[in-house]
Amino acid sequence: MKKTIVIGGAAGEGINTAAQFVERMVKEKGLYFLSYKNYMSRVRGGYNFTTLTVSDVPVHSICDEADFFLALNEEATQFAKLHTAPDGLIATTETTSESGLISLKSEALDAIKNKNSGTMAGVGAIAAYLGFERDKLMHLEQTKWSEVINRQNAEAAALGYALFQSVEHPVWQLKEPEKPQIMLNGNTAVALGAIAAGAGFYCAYPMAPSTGIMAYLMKKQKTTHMLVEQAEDEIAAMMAAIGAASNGVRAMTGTSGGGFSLMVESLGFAAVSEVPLVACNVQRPGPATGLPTRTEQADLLFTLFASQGEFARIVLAPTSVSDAFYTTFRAFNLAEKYQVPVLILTDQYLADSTVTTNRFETEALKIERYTQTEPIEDYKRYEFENYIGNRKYPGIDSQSVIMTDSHVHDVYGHVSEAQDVTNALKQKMMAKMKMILEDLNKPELVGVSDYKHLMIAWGSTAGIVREAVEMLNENGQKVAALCFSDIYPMSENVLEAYVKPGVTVVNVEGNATNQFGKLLRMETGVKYARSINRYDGRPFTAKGIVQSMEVIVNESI
Amino acid sequence: MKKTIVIGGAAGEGINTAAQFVERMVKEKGLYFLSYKNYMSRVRGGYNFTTLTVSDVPVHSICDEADFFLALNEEATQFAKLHTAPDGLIATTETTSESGLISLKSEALDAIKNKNSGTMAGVGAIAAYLGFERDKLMHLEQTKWSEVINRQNAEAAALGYALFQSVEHPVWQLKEPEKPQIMLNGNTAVALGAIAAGAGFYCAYPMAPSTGIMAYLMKKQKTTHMLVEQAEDEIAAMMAAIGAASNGVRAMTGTSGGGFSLMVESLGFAAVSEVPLVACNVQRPGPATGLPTRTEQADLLFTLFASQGEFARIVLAPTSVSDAFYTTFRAFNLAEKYQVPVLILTDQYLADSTVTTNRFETEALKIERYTQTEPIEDYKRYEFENYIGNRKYPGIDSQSVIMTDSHVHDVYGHVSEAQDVTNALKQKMMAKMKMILEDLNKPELVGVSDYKHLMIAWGSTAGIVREAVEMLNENGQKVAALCFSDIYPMSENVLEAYVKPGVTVVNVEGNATNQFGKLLRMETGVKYARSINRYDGRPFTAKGIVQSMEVIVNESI
Amino acid sequence: MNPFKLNTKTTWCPGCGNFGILESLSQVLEEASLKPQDVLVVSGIGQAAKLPHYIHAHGMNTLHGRAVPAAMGAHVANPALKLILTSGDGDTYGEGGNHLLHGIRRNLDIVHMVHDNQVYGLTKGQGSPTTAFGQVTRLQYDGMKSDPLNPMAFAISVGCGFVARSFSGDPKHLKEIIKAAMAYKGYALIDILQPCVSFNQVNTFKWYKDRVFKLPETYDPHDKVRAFEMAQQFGDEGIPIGILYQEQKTDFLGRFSHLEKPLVQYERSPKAVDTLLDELL
Amino acid sequence: MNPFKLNTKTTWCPGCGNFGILESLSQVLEEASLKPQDVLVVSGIGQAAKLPHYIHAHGMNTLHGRAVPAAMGAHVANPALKLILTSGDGDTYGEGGNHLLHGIRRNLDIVHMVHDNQVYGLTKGQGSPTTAFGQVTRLQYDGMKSDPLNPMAFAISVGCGFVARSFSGDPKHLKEIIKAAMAYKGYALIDILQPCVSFNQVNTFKWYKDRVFKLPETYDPHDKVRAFEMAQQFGDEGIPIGILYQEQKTDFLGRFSHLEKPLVQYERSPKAVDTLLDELL
Ligand SMILES: Cc1ncc(C[n+]2csc(CCOP(=O)(O)OP(=O)(O)O)c2C)c(N)n1
Ligand SMILES: Cc1ncc(C[n+]2csc(CCOP(=O)(O)OP(=O)(O)O)c2C)c(N)n1
Ligand code: SF4
Ligand code: SF4
Ligand SMILES: [Mg+2]
Ligand SMILES: [Mg+2]
Repeated sequence: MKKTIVIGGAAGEGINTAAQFVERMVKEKGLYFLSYKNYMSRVRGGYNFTTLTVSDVPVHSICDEADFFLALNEEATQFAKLHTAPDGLIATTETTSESGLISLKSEALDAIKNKNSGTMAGVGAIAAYLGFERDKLMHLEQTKWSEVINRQNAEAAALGYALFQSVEHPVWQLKEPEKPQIMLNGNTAVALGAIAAGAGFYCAYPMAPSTGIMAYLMKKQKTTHMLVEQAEDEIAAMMAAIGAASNGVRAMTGTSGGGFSLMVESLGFAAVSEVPLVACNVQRPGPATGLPTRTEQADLLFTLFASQGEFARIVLAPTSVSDAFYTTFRAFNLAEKYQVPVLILTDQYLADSTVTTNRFETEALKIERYTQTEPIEDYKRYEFENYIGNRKYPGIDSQSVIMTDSHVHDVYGHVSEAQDVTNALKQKMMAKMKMILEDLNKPELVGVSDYKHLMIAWGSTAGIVREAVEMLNENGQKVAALCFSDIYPMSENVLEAYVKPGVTVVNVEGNATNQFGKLLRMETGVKYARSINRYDGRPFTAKGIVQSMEVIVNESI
Repeated sequence: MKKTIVIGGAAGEGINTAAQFVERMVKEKGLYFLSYKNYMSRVRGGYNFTTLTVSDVPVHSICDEADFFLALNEEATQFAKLHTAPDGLIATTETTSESGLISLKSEALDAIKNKNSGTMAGVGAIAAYLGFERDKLMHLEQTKWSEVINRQNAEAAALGYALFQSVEHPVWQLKEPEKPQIMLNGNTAVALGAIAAGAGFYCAYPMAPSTGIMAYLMKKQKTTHMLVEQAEDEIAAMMAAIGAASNGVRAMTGTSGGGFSLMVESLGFAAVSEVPLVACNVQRPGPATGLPTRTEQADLLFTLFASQGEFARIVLAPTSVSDAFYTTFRAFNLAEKYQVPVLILTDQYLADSTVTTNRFETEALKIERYTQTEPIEDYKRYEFENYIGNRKYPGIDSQSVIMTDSHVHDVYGHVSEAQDVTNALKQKMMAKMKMILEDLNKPELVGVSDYKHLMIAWGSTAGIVREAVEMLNENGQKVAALCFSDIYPMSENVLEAYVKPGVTVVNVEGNATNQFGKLLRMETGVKYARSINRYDGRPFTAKGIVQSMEVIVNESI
Repeated sequence: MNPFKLNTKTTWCPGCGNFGILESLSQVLEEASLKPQDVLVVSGIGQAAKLPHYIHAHGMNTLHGRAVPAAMGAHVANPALKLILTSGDGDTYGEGGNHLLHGIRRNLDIVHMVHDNQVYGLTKGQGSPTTAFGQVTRLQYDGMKSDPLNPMAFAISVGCGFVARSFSGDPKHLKEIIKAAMAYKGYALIDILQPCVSFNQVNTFKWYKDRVFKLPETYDPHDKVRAFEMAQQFGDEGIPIGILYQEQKTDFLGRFSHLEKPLVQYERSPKAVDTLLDELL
Repeated sequence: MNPFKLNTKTTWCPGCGNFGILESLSQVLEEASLKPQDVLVVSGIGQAAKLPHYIHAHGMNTLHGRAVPAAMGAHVANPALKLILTSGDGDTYGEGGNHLLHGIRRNLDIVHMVHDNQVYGLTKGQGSPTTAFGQVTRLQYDGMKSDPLNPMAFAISVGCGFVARSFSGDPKHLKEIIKAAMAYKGYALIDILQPCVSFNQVNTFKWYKDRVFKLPETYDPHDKVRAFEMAQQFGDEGIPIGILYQEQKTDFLGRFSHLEKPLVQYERSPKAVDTLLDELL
């Protein structure tokens, strides 16, 4: 069973608050959800909406079509009529007699003199629609607001609840989850991954949709003994992270494409001076300012080749909120192991999707620093044939003196223009890439093993594709998907085991130029036969992918 | 006949001055040359040298081995012994009795109380060695210096001349060149291309090896009615160029990799706002500060994918000094035709190589602006299906009002978040790339037509490879080369006519990761079988490529 | 009807100080008898920076922090256009600080209006360079840790020839200052106090209203040291508004004697290189 | 033997003012009884910025213009290291202008020595932000078109608590100033006049020598307005050297009360997230 709730209205009308109440109820009920914020680049007004897909199994994708639409103003009501399933319900805070619309308005509601009463009635209505017990509304009384407001909210919700109590209710297959469930979005997961990895310093400049990482870390900096600093610009943010990382503190920065563009030179500095830097690019649609609050996966090739010259780097693209946590954690170990910058690519979809997911396991996580604390005579910080475990930083012992340099440099970190040094430095970079390759995770194959069509997806789209495969397999389609979370370096043979004669490769990406498809061809020689792309700033949905795949599968019959 | 002269010494000891005297004599003699500066990132001291290869046919590559080595100090004398051909001559300004070394020192020379007398004696020696008439030394008397100095220089040169007058002289096959010859380096050629194209504004920040473009333009800004401005940083440089270009003036910026890194965000702005921008990246070895005064071709993939999001762009990489002129000229027409940024990739080798080449022909050049000067009712600056010729800029007529914007925007340039607008903008970008493809030059095939080995090269390396192919063909090797000057967009079929069964593809690039080879595989599916790479900061030489090719050819026999 | 007015709905919050700035600017431009075709309004990115979309004139909505160099390029191309730069405090003093500094050194002929709401509006309430030390924001839960920038003292110190402050809540004063800035040939910086009703609960309309005072008639804006002293005053001791400093000097393009007309007006031909090629023969 | 001295050959030109600065710094560090392991010398890119390669101490030779934020990161990681920043005028005031401004706002505890030769040395003689208006350079054949930045006035105006000038040709004075800067807790900016014998034929050793004068004993560096006034003096009217302005205020790390020790000293464990995860249950 799966139900999709949409809450639409203007910025400032309480969409987020309403969604949070619903999320909490859903979770307490023991159900799963994924809720995604679809908002404009403005502070008040406009048309925004949150889509909440609720299910008795974990959810990786929203549905575009609402089963229940809560419209908080006139404009939203118009949208509701277009985006609600034929058998769906539309509740509006407007007065209406139009058929198909149910008004939440009543004299009793008006009597509650509170500007949010309509929204709260909507929360009640949703609770009733989903078949929840009335006491699930209790949260409305336990908030940071005043007692009066809490009571008014609860009253309004009760009115909405009453109105929808008698509609048909979904029958949930409730089962106790194996593991305790937590509720968070992709940005928070990245932040938690960094904390788990022992990051001490985070420095960034505000930029949608990445600001949430900094905001969470800032809120927690006291308990986590971190220092979180808003930089004057993104160049400073990354340089400061490098400064800290090269002095022994795990450090990170985060931004979106425009900010990452500004960090490109510094990235090369981290690489050539072998500083373990972690940076997260939360992608949004470009070019340039693009669509600040929307989603896209169009920074991949840019991220892979950003900065002048050639150097070792790692690119990871978590496929889900939970993966975002573990991948970020792993990023720090990889960065310190190979002394390379690690770039994490997420996107607005992942960043602004809140989900229920298994509580992260910290038992098995181990911080591995690969530093050298033993005193060493004539220590060579940058020995050309020493890749792992030789790292010292200033102050790590009482005798070493450490040099960090942005030029071609010798084993001590001092500028050199010698030909052999130049060659050796380059070869070290290339050798690292080979070693890293062995350490990265292989892509995950999901779906039936006798597939005829193989979808390929990376990052957040892979999460959605996973759900699409399940649906396709349920429909009897012989489809599988290869899901990439670890992106680069990439093995020339990565597809060998999967792309067999008779298999049609379908590339699925949130961009127009099939960047991952290009990368695969570049590295493996395999070119996808078909592709499914979305680049209107909105996320894929599993259902949308299923529909596109059905067309493709039918074509080839 | 080909002779290579090397002049080595410390920065500040007159290497450049000596080289310039020699170049002028060579040119007046009716011979051709290519001279390349090999210098360190410092102002005084160190070991620098200029290599001058002189021939009776046009030269595209220097030789590593000197036929005549002029050593201006002790250190240079040591180098001379390593880098002079077995039958070559070494002249040194040091006192020496070592066999194989000829000292320019004499009592008469010492009597000329001038710190450059040794260097000038060297110039005379070179003139004599090359078999030039003594009156070719006249230039030493016609300089910007004082009469006394000029006379002293001439006297010193005469002494050096006398010393080498009796050595064996090369026999030049002098023929009157078909066209008048000019003498310039790659940076000057780019600058002249911009002037020819009618550029009105150049804005840049100093950075080796690109500063020469700005310096030339600055020197000429009065006669060319340009405005040349040193910006506070590279971001400002590119933004200012965009500001001018979007207001109707052809504008350009230039830099090297580190500076280009800083321009990445602005590049996306130019693209999304359809501003015809031209930018030149004079590559030097990275990562980061790298080797400031050396050469490499390692910014290719970076340049192709730089900046967040996806947009239309053109990447051109001139293969020679002369090509640098014509390509830069063409860049401006292309930029205005398609309203896209055009990126020119040169490198320190090309920038700092001075050559004799046919005087550039301006007769056939035509500035094409593709602007719309007719008044238009309800003018739509960014019409989605209008690619060429619809451009207006502020002030072009008395009625239009023009908006330039960095967001996703509608046809008037106003911010939009609509899905259809987002799609249409993206599709416009992709459509432009298709059209541009038709307009770019195909690669040039040089060498025998029944080749068994096909070298592939781009940019300045292609110029050198051209000479290598001649040498290989002369040796009877069945080798050809495909030389790319226009790089991107690239046609999927670009190799079809050239890569036939039985042909081994050999990729030749001045980097370690075969970036162009990767690009070819990504776009065409063809992977090179072998590669020749150099990445120690020094340029390829034709002879070096010939040697590598001979090994490859022999292997496959 | 004011030809600079558009019917576009803005994306600003009701009650925001930006409306007053837009209105004042439109009025001044009309009163100066300018046409939309005579004016170029440049901005960076932010709430304030959306202004070029809301006024009928040539516009460039560039990148965050990069309005000044873009304006420089536009200006050298076509100085016939009256150049207005309108952007936020974060945009101007944060991401764009270096360009402001060097734009002033060039003495570009520009009216630079900073919508100074002492906060990052568009990104939802982080501290900006002008947010007070210790002030709690939507990001700095523990209060700002940096000393605020004093834009007036900064501008005076780096040689700006027209340094003024105004208040979006006093349209008459604001219009006067914009007019004076337009009459000034050179870099005219106006820091405009602008309440952000959504994210700045400290520096509200009332907060500003209670503190601003007009510089007395007797104030001489030509004494740099005195101006620097006056610029020190901000906050509870009162906030002076008006022209703090003024000095005439040659503007940027006036320093290039070799140009007889705007760059955009030169007819150009490839033949221009012929004499240069001759030098290389 | 001074433990900070290296035998490395420098790439500086004979006669360059950089030698004096290196020597003075090395002496001050030794006299402060510091060990090379106690000191971190950070720089950007340029001739001056090569200094970390020529001194025996921890070093970071970063990117052009980016020394300040890199130093901030290093400092928050390990404030136990004495932090010295040594870079050129182009690096600091040109490419790096924005970072200087905001580094000062943070009041980082740092000694920032600007080798101010009023020219871009490493790139062979272009004008820098401090090159005089009209001065002809190897690039600006027609003279500089921008007004020079006044680093002292700038630093004072943006709230720097230790603003000083010295001269590489007066090692005694220079050492004194560096010592005072090292004793100061907070952002200490020293603009050091440094003749570039290769590219600056105007501001030579003699030019500086003839113009510098020491601030009188009676000068009170605590009066900001007076300091600003003093900072206006430069060039033929004489160039004051010494501490122009000084003011004590809490340094950057002093503003974060929640850290009990340097970040680098915290032992960290993945378990730290467990309580945070509980909040999300
Ligand atoms: C390179 C880059 N970094 C960050 C952002 C995100 N961003 C957009 S507006 C803004 C700050 C806006 O503050 P301000 O300039 O004061 O304008 P306001 O919204 O307050 O009017 C930021 C950080 C961006 N668009 N580009
Ligand atoms: C991003 C970037 N832009 C430009 C350069 C080239 N560059 C190196 S040093 C320098 C200027 C140096 O001047 P200054 O800082 O005054 O130092 P000086 O050499 O005079 O000591 C420049 C422009 C660079 N390395 N990186
Ligand atoms: S967020 Fe603040 S500055 Fe932006 S429009 Fe709303 S009130 Fe105005
Ligand atoms: S170029 Fe100038 S600053 Fe650089 S080392 Fe030489 S004299 Fe010193
Ligand atoms: Mg603001
Ligand atoms: Mg300098």
